[in-house]
Amino acid sequence: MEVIDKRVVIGKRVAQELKDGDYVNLGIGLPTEVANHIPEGVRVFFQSENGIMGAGPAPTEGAEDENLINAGGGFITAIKGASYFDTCLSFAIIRGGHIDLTVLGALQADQCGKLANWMIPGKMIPGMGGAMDLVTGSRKVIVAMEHCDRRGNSKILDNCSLPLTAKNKVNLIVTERAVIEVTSDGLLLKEVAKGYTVEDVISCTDAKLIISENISYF
Amino acid sequence: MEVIDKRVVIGKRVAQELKDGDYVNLGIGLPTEVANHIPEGVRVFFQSENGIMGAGPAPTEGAEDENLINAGGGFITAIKGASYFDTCLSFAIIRGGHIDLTVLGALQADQCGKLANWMIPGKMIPGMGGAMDLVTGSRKVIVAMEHCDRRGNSKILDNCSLPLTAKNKVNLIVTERAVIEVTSDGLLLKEVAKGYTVEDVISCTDAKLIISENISYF
Amino acid sequence: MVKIISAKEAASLIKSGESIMFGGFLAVGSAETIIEELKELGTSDLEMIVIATDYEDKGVGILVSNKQVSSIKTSHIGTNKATQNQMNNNEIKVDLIPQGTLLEQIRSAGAGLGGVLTPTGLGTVVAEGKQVIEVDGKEFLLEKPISADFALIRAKKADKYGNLVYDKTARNSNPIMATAAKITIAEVDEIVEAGEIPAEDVVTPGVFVDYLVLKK
Amino acid sequence: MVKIISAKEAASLIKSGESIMFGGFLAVGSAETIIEELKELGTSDLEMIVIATDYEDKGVGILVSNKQVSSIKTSHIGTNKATQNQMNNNEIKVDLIPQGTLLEQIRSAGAGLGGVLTPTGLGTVVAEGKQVIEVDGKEFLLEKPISADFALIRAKKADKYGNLVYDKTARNSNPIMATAAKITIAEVDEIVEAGEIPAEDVVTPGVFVDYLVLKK
Repeated sequence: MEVIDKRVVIGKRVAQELKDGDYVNLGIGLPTEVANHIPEGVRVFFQSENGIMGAGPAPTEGAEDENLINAGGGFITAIKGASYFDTCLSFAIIRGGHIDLTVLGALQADQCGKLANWMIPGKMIPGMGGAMDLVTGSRKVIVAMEHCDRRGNSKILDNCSLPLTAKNKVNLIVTERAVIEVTSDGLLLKEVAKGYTVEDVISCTDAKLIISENISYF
Repeated sequence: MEVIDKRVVIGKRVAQELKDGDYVNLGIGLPTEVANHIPEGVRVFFQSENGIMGAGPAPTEGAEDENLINAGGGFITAIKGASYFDTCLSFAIIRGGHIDLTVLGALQADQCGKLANWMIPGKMIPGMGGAMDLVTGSRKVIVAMEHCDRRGNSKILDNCSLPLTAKNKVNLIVTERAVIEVTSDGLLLKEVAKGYTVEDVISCTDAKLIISENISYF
Repeated sequence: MVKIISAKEAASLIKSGESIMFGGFLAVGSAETIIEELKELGTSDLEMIVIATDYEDKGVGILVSNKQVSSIKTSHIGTNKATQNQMNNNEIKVDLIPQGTLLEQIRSAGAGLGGVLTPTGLGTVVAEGKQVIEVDGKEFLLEKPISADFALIRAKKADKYGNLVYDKTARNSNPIMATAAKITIAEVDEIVEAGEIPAEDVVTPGVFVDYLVLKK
Repeated sequence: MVKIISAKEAASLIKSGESIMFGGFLAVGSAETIIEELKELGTSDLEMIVIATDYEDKGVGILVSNKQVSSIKTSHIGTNKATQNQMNNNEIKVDLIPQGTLLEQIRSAGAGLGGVLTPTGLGTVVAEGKQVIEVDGKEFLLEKPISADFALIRAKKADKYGNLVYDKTARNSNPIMATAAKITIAEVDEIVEAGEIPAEDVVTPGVFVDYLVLKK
């Protein structure tokens, strides 16, 4: 599957988790794809942590406003009924439990529901930005990522080996191959992407999986 | 001296402490008199801690705005260039050291520069309101009060007997009889009001006073 | 998403014994209409969090006078004799808290913090029973978050997404309290369409608001 | 009271070795003109406090690329290779701080607090060496205030009393940093008479601002 197709599969599936009226923060990169697949009849508000609630889609070429960007530095628009605020209030919203759903990318996620997404020691240290606050404060956290890294190694592990983003648990892991819920018993495989079998997912996943009795396909 | 005259004497003298550009908080009651005696050529900004910088004088009768009051509940106006903010930011301004001068009334002040102004146990407990933050955070604190209570007892004591407002020191005590600076050595009598002698002030003051070598009269 | 309800419906959401933050100061910026309905309903044993208990016949003082309140966290009761009398008669429990501290405690709850360190109150009765923490050689009091079941706030105008703007000093504690309760209800003078309040001017983003009530 | 000065004068106030908070995020809402003058002057050994180190040729990244910075407190350096390279070569000391924590630390300094307790960073490398404080059975990290000698902020418009309003997401860290430095300098697109910014609309009251610089 092409990277672009994977993004679409993941984005579409995560979008099914959106509820009408949700306040949502989409991380940088892959998670932004979610905004393109909002189910009909569902209205959600997108926050960008630099300081806007009600972020709209990217502007058409030539209509960019140099003072209107999202947390990834991309140009955005503002919906009718948007609001601007300082970044400190923006993180008060996040840490204070006022965001219904955060969707983040990750380098690794593990069977305890921990994730690592901000540095590879000795190699790449972009910094945590707002990720630690988002995972700590959001009511629900979804990790949206490719199932394996570029070398084909599973990104879903028994234990994250990279520095953690938070000790708080993510709730759901969505990849282009599977939907996995983090439960108190471990990782529960609930859904498998069309074109894959349960065995495919098990074989490309390092972490131990509990298999749901009612696997569905997406 | 009538109460009204005492207020004027105190208010006028405290006003001499104002510097051009100062951000000033005047407590409830007596200290508000200061605003009537701002020296010519001096422009100061009055904060009211409920949430305004740039409070102006009381409105003329009939011109009151029900949503524009000061911390004492009195109707005020707003100068051109005023700003409104929430009370939390207002106290961030106060506690953060951004107010140049606070003028408060007091029940007692003592030779250590402590003051008591918010309760008389078993008798009157209005609450501290914003006084504790104002004394703790302001760059300079002036106590403006009558020298003695209604029974003629000195309000300037060796040690406050009432519950303290803060452990921080006030800088200056201004009464209708004297101007007393709080120094590391104790209370320094610097000025005496016209109509009084140094001996008058000493005899009506319970606290030990150091007498300046250059007493002036106001 | 924010819902528009009546003042009576708003008051009915609150059960006896629950805690309420009341925006407003000296009856300016108070949710008057909802307070009247609460009086009407007679909801009792309320825990009140408010900057000052206003006047006996105005603002939150109405509920104190009507003996619907069992405990109060506030910074000032000097303008309301009913509060002072009930406190002296042990009918009501009053915690007096420095105003700046009270607001930071409320903000902490809304911002997901475990509390703040403040110098205010050190060396006074306020410090009694509290943890003193030294930071870089200076002492501070640890003050914990204060949240509530409900925040009843008052704004000038709301749009249909719950974005709020306030009028002059009627803003006061409202924007902070809006962040710190399980359910926030805003009484407003006017409700307009989304987009009619410029995004720059919004003081309280709608994410903090659950219900809107139009003032009578 | 606020003074109007040139960008060159503003930059000249800052000496080598001093600490500066820079408002702005990814070069949006940055005090560009003053940053250019700082580059021109070559002031060195600066301690930088900023949300992100922007780009190599834009925003505060200009000063990093020009090797004028010796230490940085920030949450993100991923968009600026110069920062990463200088960090790897030990030319520059970088403290990576979660963004929400960094902003609360700056707010604490501006608000006269001794710090805040946050759950963010618990159980991660961020917690190393920090005091963990339990409040009502939950653990939090104690995070101390961060202040600076200067805050260089950017606003859309100022009045002559220093009251500021911001444009869209160019607001970002500017209002918080404006409160937390010994001297705050605001670069603005426009300076108007007192009263021309409605009192309701002011985001940063002039009490926080020492100097105004008109953007080139």
